[in-house]
Amino acid sequence: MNWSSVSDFFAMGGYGLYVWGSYVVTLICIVAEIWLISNRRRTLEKQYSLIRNINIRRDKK
Amino acid sequence: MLQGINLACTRGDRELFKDVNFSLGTGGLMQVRGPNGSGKTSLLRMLCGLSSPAAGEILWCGEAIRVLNEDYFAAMTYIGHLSGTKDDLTVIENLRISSALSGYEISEDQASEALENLGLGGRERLLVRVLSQGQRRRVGLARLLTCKTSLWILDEPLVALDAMAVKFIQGLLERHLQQDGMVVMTTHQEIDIAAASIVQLQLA
Amino acid sequence: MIIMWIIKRDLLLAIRRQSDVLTTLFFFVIVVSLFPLSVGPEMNMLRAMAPGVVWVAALLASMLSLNRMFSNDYMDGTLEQMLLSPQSLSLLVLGKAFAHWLVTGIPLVIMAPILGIQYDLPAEALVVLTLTLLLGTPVLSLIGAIGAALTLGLRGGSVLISLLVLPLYIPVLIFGAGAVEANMAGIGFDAHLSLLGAFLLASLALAPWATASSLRVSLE
Amino acid sequence: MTINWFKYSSPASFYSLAGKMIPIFAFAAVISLVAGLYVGFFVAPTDFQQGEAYRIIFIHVPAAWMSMFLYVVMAFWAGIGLAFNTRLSSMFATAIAPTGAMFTFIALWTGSLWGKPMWGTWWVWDARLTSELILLFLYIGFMSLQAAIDDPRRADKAGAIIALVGVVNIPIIYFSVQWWNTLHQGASVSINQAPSMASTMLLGMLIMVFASWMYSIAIILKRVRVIIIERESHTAWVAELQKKDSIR
Repeated sequence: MNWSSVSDFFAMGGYGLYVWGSYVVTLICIVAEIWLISNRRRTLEKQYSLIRNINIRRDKK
Repeated sequence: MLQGINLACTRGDRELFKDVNFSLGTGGLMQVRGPNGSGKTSLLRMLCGLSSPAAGEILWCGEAIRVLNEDYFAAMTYIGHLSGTKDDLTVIENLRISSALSGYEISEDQASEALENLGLGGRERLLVRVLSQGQRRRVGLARLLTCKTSLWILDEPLVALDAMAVKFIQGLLERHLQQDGMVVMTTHQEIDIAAASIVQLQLA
Repeated sequence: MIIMWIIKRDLLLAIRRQSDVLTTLFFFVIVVSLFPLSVGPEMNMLRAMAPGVVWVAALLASMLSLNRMFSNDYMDGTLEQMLLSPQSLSLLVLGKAFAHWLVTGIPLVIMAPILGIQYDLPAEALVVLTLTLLLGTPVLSLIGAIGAALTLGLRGGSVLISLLVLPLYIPVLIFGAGAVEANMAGIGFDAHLSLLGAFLLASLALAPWATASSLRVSLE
Repeated sequence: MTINWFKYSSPASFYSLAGKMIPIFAFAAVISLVAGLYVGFFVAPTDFQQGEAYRIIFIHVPAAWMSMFLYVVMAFWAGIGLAFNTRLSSMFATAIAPTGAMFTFIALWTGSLWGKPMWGTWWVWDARLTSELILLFLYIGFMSLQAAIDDPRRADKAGAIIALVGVVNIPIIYFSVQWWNTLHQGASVSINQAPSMASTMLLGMLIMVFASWMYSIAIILKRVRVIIIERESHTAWVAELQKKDSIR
C-alpha cells in the first residue's frame, strides 16, 4: 500500500493540485460529454412525441 | 442519346421529385416545365453532371454520366441562369475564354462573327459590366455558336431577351435540332420550336 | 493550352482590379512594420525575430486573398463552366493556384528583402529569406486553394478558411523561417530548402486533386 | 450461426445493433477504469524521480494516444464514406470528432499540469505538446467546417476531404515540430519516457488505455445513434420506430 492515510492520499506527496487537477478535469469532460449527448437525444425524443401527437390528432379527425 | 431512369431529387428533408423517366434521341427537344420550386434547375444541374441524383441514373449513349465525366462534358454545353461572364473582361475576351474552357479555342475573327450574329457587333471591346442584362445574356449564349457539342442544356435561355434575340435563338435551336443535335431546356415563355421529336417533362 | 488560358484570364482580372493585389501587399508591409513598434527597436532582438515575423506575415497576407480565389467565379457562374470543362479540373485548379501565386505570392517575395532591411538582416540572410519565400509561397497558394474550395459559399467562410488552412501551413512556416535562422547561426540550410522543395512537389501533386474534388462537392 | 454483416451497414439495422452494444462497452469501460485506477494509485509504486506527480501518466498517455488514433479512425471512416457513398461511415466520422477533440484537450490539460512541477512552467513548447495543440486545431477545423454546412451530404464530403488532407499532413507536421524542437532547445525531460518504468506502472497505463478505448466506442455509438435519428428523420423506418415508441 502506498498511502498511510486518506489525507496522505489526497496530498499526493505534495503534487495533489496537479494530480487531482488532471483527474477532476478529465472527469468533468467525460460527464459533460455524456450529458450533452443525452440532452441532444432528449430534445429529439420530445420533438418526436410532438410530431406523433400531431399525427394522432390528425388521424382522429 | 440521353436517358434518365427513376431520377429523384431531395433538398434537405423535402423531396422535390422522384421517378422521373425520359429518353431523348438525336434531333429531340425536351422541354422541362413546372412551377417555381418544382426542381427544374435541380434537374438540369443533374443532367449536366454538376450534382448527382438522390436516386436513379443518367445515361449518355448507354453509359452513366458519372463514369463518363470529361467525355460527357466534351459532348455537352450547359448554360445556366447565371450569365457565366466576368464583369471585368471585355465581351470578346469573355467569349474566347469560355469557349476555350469548353475545349474550343477560337480566333478573334471567329469570336467577332459569333457576336455579330447575336447583335453585339461593335461592342466587342466593351467591358461586360457596362452591358445591359439582356446583352450579358447574349454574351453567354454566344458560346452556343462557337462550341460544336451535340447536347445543349439551357436553363431559361430566353429570359431578359428582346423579340429579335428570341427569334434568333429559336432559329439557332431549330438548326441545331435539324443537324441531329439535342436540346434540353426550361422556359416560361411559350415558343414553338420545330423538332423531330418533342418530349414534354412536367414536374409537379 | 487550357492552363495558359486560365492563367491569362486571372492575370487580366487582377490587372483590371489592382486593389486586390495592393491590399495583400500593403497588409504584408504593415504587419511586418508593426512588430518593431510593439516590441521596441532593439536591433539584436529584431534581427532574431525577423525570419519568423516575415514568414507569419506572409502566411496571413496570402490567406487574406484566399477566399476570393473561387468565390467571384462562383458568383457569376464561370466556376460552373470550369467544372463542366472537358479538360481535367485538377489542371484548371493548378492554373488558378499558379495565377493566385503570381498575383499574391510574387509581390511578397519581392517585398521581403526590403522589409528584411528594416530588421537589419545581413545580406546573405536576405537572400535565404527570399529563396525560402520563393519555394514556400506556392505551397501556401496550393494548400489554401483546398480551404477556399471547401468553404465556398458558406457563411463566415473567410474565418473558416483560416481555421482549416493555418494548421496545414505549419511545416512550411517552420522550415521557411528555420532556414533563415540556420543561416544566421552559421549552420547549413540546404536541408531546409530541400524539405521546402519536397513540400512544394508534394502539394503540386496532391493539392489540385483535393481542390478539384472539393469544388465538385461545394457546387453540388 | 452466421451473421449477415452487410445487413448492419444500413443505418436502420445498425441503429438497433448499436443500442445492444452500448451497454456492453460501457460496462467494460467502467470495469477497466476501476481496475486501472486501482493499479495506478494503489499498486504502482512512487517514481523515484518524479514522485507522485507521475500518476498523471495514467490519463495523459491514454488521452494522447486516443486523440491521435481517433483522428486516423475518423479520417478512415470519412474516406470510406466519400469513396463508397455510405451514409453510416460518414456519420461515424462526424460522431468521432468531438470525442477526439475532448481527448486532445485532456492530453493538453494534463500535459500542462504535469509540466508545471517538472519544468516549472505551465506550458513548454515541447514537441509532444505542440503537436497535440495542432491536432486540436485540426479537430476544431473539421468540426467547424461540418457545422457551417447545412446540407448533410455536402458536410460529409467536405469533412472527409479536410480529414484526409489532415491525416496526410499529421506525420509531416509531427516531424516538422520534432525537428524544430530539437533545433531550438536541448533535450529536456520528456513526458512520455519515464526512464525505468516499473512493470506495474506500465500495466496500469495499459489498462487505462483499454478503458479509454471502451469508453470511446460506447460514447461514439451513442452519438451515432442520435445522428442517425437526426439525419434519417424523414425515412420510413424512423417513422416506424416512433409509432412503436421504441426510439430508445
